[in-house]
Amino acid sequence: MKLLIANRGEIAVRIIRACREMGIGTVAVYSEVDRLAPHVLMADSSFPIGPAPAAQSYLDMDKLLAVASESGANLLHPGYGFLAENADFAERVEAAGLTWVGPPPGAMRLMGSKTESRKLAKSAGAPIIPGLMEPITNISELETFVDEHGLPVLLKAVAGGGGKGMRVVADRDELAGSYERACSEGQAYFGDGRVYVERLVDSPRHIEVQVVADREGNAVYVGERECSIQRRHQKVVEECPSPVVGPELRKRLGEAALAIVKASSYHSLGTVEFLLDTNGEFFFLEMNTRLQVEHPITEEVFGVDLVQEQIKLALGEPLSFRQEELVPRGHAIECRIYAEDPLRNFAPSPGRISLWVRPGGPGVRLDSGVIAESVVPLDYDPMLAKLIVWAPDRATAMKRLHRALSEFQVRGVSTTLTLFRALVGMEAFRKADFHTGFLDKLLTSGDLEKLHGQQDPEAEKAAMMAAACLATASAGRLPDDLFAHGDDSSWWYEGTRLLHGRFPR
Amino acid sequence: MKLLIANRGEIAVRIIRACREMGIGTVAVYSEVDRLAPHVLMADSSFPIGPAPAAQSYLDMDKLLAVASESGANLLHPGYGFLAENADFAERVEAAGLTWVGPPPGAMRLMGSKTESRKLAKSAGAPIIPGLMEPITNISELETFVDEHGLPVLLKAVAGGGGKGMRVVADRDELAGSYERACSEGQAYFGDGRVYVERLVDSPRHIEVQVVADREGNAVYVGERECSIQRRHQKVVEECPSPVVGPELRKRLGEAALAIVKASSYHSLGTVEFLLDTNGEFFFLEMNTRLQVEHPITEEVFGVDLVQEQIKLALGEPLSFRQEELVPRGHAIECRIYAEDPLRNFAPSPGRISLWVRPGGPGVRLDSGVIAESVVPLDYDPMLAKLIVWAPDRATAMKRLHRALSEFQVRGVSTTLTLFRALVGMEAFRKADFHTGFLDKLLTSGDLEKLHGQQDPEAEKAAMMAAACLATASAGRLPDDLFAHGDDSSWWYEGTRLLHGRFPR
Amino acid sequence: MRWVVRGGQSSHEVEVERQGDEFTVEIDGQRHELELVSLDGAVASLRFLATGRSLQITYHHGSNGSWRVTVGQREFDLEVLTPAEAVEAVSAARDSGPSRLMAPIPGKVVGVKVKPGDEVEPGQPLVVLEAMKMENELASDQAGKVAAIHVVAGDTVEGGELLVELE
Amino acid sequence: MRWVVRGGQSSHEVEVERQGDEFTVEIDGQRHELELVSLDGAVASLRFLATGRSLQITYHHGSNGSWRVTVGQREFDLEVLTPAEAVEAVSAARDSGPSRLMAPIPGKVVGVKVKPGDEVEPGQPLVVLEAMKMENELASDQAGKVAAIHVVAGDTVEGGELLVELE
Repeated sequence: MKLLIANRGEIAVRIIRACREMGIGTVAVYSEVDRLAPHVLMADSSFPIGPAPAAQSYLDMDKLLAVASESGANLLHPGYGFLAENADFAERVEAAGLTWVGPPPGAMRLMGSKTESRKLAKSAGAPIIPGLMEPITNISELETFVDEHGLPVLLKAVAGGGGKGMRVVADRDELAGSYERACSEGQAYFGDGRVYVERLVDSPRHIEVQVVADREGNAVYVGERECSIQRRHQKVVEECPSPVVGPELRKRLGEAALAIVKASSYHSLGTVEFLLDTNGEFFFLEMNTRLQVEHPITEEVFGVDLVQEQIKLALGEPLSFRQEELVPRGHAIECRIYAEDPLRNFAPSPGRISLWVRPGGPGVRLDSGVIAESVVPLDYDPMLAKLIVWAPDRATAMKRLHRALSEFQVRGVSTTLTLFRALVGMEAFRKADFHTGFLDKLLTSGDLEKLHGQQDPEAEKAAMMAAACLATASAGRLPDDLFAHGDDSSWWYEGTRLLHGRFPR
Repeated sequence: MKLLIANRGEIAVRIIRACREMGIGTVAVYSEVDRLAPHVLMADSSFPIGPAPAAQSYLDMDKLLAVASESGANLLHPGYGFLAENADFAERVEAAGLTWVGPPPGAMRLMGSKTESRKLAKSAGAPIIPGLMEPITNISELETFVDEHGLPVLLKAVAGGGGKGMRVVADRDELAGSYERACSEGQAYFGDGRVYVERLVDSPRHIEVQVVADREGNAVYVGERECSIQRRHQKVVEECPSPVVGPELRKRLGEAALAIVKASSYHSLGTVEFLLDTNGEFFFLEMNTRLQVEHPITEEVFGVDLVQEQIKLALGEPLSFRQEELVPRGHAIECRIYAEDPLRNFAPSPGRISLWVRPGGPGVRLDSGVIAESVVPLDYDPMLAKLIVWAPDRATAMKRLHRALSEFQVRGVSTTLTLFRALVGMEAFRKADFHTGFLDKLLTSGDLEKLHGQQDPEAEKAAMMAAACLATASAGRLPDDLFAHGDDSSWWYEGTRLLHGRFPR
Repeated sequence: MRWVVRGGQSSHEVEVERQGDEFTVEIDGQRHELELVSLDGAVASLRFLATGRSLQITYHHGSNGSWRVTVGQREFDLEVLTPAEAVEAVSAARDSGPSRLMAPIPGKVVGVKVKPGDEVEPGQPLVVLEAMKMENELASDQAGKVAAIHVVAGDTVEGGELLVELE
Repeated sequence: MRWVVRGGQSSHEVEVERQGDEFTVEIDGQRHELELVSLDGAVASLRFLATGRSLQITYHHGSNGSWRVTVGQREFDLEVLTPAEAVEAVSAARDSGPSRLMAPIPGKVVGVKVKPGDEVEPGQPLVVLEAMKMENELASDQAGKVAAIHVVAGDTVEGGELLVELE
């Protein structure tokens, strides 16, 4: 048996690990810049699929299917991102005689549509955010909605996304004006002037339920994850279990998720996302029809291997665990390590990783897509690795995260480790007192720099003394020029200066 | 609060990690060759304690106590090895006003004596190997014993140890002659001609029980570990739980261990070692009055942190878990990675670690005392790291071990990874069909080389092609001379040639 | 040796005497006895002889006296200059002429936030560049007036390409 | 280029043609098209162009044409010699004269297993040296007669110190 991984980075490595433990051969694909990436080094065989831009490599269905055929692969795993939620690709994979490691294309298409999935969730009895199921056709519909549900409400452009095309209305007098502007903005930005209305969920938490279903109709939920620490709608830190979900709420969330799974004839892994409001009410948000980045925290807490389970399910095997066997133990936290500089407005930081000292010891897992000397290319998502800690309880997991961060040393690229080191010292983070807007608010307030400066206050003077000693020791020698890696260094230096003028000339 | 770690290597790192998570400051000590060892890099403060030989550094009680005083440490953790089972040291530590992280010196002394601990175990009702409690004074005592217990028996020099001074008698006619030779050997080797007799336990398994007790008399057992894979009486691979221990036997073993704990007024962590014979009968062997090398497998399966628990107990806190809360989950295996070459009769392999690519991903933990560029000195136990894998069941743990071994890359020193890679492919290992003599027998049979050769049979030709390509690419350039690290390389090369004549000129 | 060490907002005069791995450092009127030994040119151990306090540091040496040093969990970009270099650097900054904003990395221009003739403040975004699946705002590092803009939204640019000139 | 590659018991003639990262290798009468690219001088990726088969290798280059190469989970000590070197090596081995056993590592002699005049076999232990808390048997790599012994049990020796001479 041979499985082709239509992906790169840490998730390709994760899938190779699962296959190796299952005795399944692995076929890696790589773009020109990824020839020596860990997923290529680890796979049993590997095939080039074109130049760096994803559209010409990892997103090129024809090339992927050609490699599948040439390599004799029987299965194809899309990972997450790239083509993972592309139902057309899933259909082409199946038409080529391969097993698609994912849900049926029909379910992918259904749950991939905002309107359809919302209707399905409603019909399955899952709570959805009160709102009109169809676009507003005139102002009186909107007024009727506000009469019934009150203010504030959220006006959303049908074609919007990623936080754009949304407008909050808190004052009844502004209703008409806001509606008009929302329509014209939608037209201007997205070429579609239609607008929905929903009740605004204030300071919500993002809670998602991991579901697993087989082809025979068996389905379970494997607890929930809390993913409220987001930057610009991208998850940054995730936890399992949610600090605010108890057994009773877990059961209700799980059952709501399973109702959706059953109503959509879903099988394979999936994630049903909910918003949880400050009153403890939850609402269906969307479903992700793939393996999730943050699956490891669920694995740690429930003691299961989701990727192996996903492959077994694709092969037609029945679910290997029953609901009552899924008992959580302890608490897990994941931090996404990106090649970005949090102190320079998250400027991307590609380059060569010259030092990569990983944390280890009890309760520390690292799922990494790089090793020492790896080059982080410009062309893809800048996630380098996921640091996952587990401990018997949340307070200990926080301390362990702090400890693991203190051991993690990376040179050559800037990383979001700086962000996590500041976060882990914050009372609000330690007390789980946050919502989906927490991090963006923190970042715009400038408090991150302040927090960073408060850690280890003597460090700056020690750094200055160390630098003076190093300069003394190297005086008369050529500069080590450790920043310089051919072409990589000039832009780094220039970029740093230009972005914020902080790096010395 | 500040804790001094009177140790080095991975266990010093392990203790620093525990302290950091508990908010306790750490004081490292180092000999001249360990200035840049990870435990020194990680600790909050560090103090030199002398030249490389352990007798002048890590075993020098005066120096350790002087550092304890200078640094203002409140606690001292001895790790394992060095002074960990030295009751005199424990007493001096306590007399100096520090908290000894370990059992009371009296219990250490009692359980450290072979004869006393055996008597105590017997009085506590734990099964001991049938044998005379006192040395044989004349041949008729021995004959009476054989009449009662049958053959074979084991004659053991009172002062023997480490497998020396033992003699098996299987034939009644040889009884008198063997007894005489055992007495004269004991006199010759150890200066003590006294000899014991015990029933020989044939093909035993080494099973040990982790116990944890507080000062208030609460004590629990935290399952057992199987440590039958040994080389020359040194554990090499350990598992938790034992593949041959079920819930009923676990309970009996645990209760036998607790009886010994209670009879000896023990508190802190401890390990009670048993031999399990082929009929399922077990016998008390000895008790280790310290943290055990292989504690991580218990941590993984029971979800506890034994080092943090040990420190809390030393501070007088009560046990933080009850017996019924200690529920095992899954299976863990530990491999001890030594700087030794299994293909050259385990010749020691000190040197500089030029490449250190660690395995990662789900269920893999590494407790390491080295990082890339670390120098492995000649002067101490050559254990570099412990690779621990966890999986939901033993079969999956074996596959995960195999996978993790395939990811682990070390250059600069030879390691026992080679041994584990061969072992993990053996049917007897996978089926847990082994006893304490299994590995020594395997190694003397020459089967290890054969097993090594059977793995990945195409690899040799690929290696030859790669070497020819590398030689072609480097022709005309100076040799990279990557083996050479100053003085370290010549002996490596010479030693290799001299030991086995296998390395090319 | 005598150095001016600059980082963030502060600047310190530092006097260093070296004897092998041991250093006597005077900073802000205080003397410290230090030991600094390097594992491999990137990782080192800094130890205060008086207290035994140990810090693991990692470092990179850039050009023009720039050092990036991590101590504990914090990272610092520092300049270590001779007193003469320090004076020169100050006057160079004072006399800085027209400024040119160049693309720090290859990417796609997704927005131009200013037009010729605009007065800009330090830190004001000039161009938005998409790279690594992210939008990155390129800001001015000084006040000035926009003299020329060399790109429009939609352009693909190479690293180092000139985007905006200030006068 | 033409090489004689030796490892373990076997010896192969290997012909290599190089074009950048691509190599055509002929070994045992079979031609292989390979690609070999190195990450950092110790880790490389070997890829068979015909099948896509990929192998991660790690390597060290020693002196005198010696290479230590790890492929998958196995480690090989290989000699890569020019044909001329190979001929020379064979005759050198044939003509080898008296042999000297030197301490491979510093340690303490805990046993001497032979006495002058003893006939020894290849692989027969001559001296037991304690280092790294372990006893290590140092064996003869050839047959011969013990000419001289330079240590006694209890001696501490340095790496490279002469222990035993065979004639």
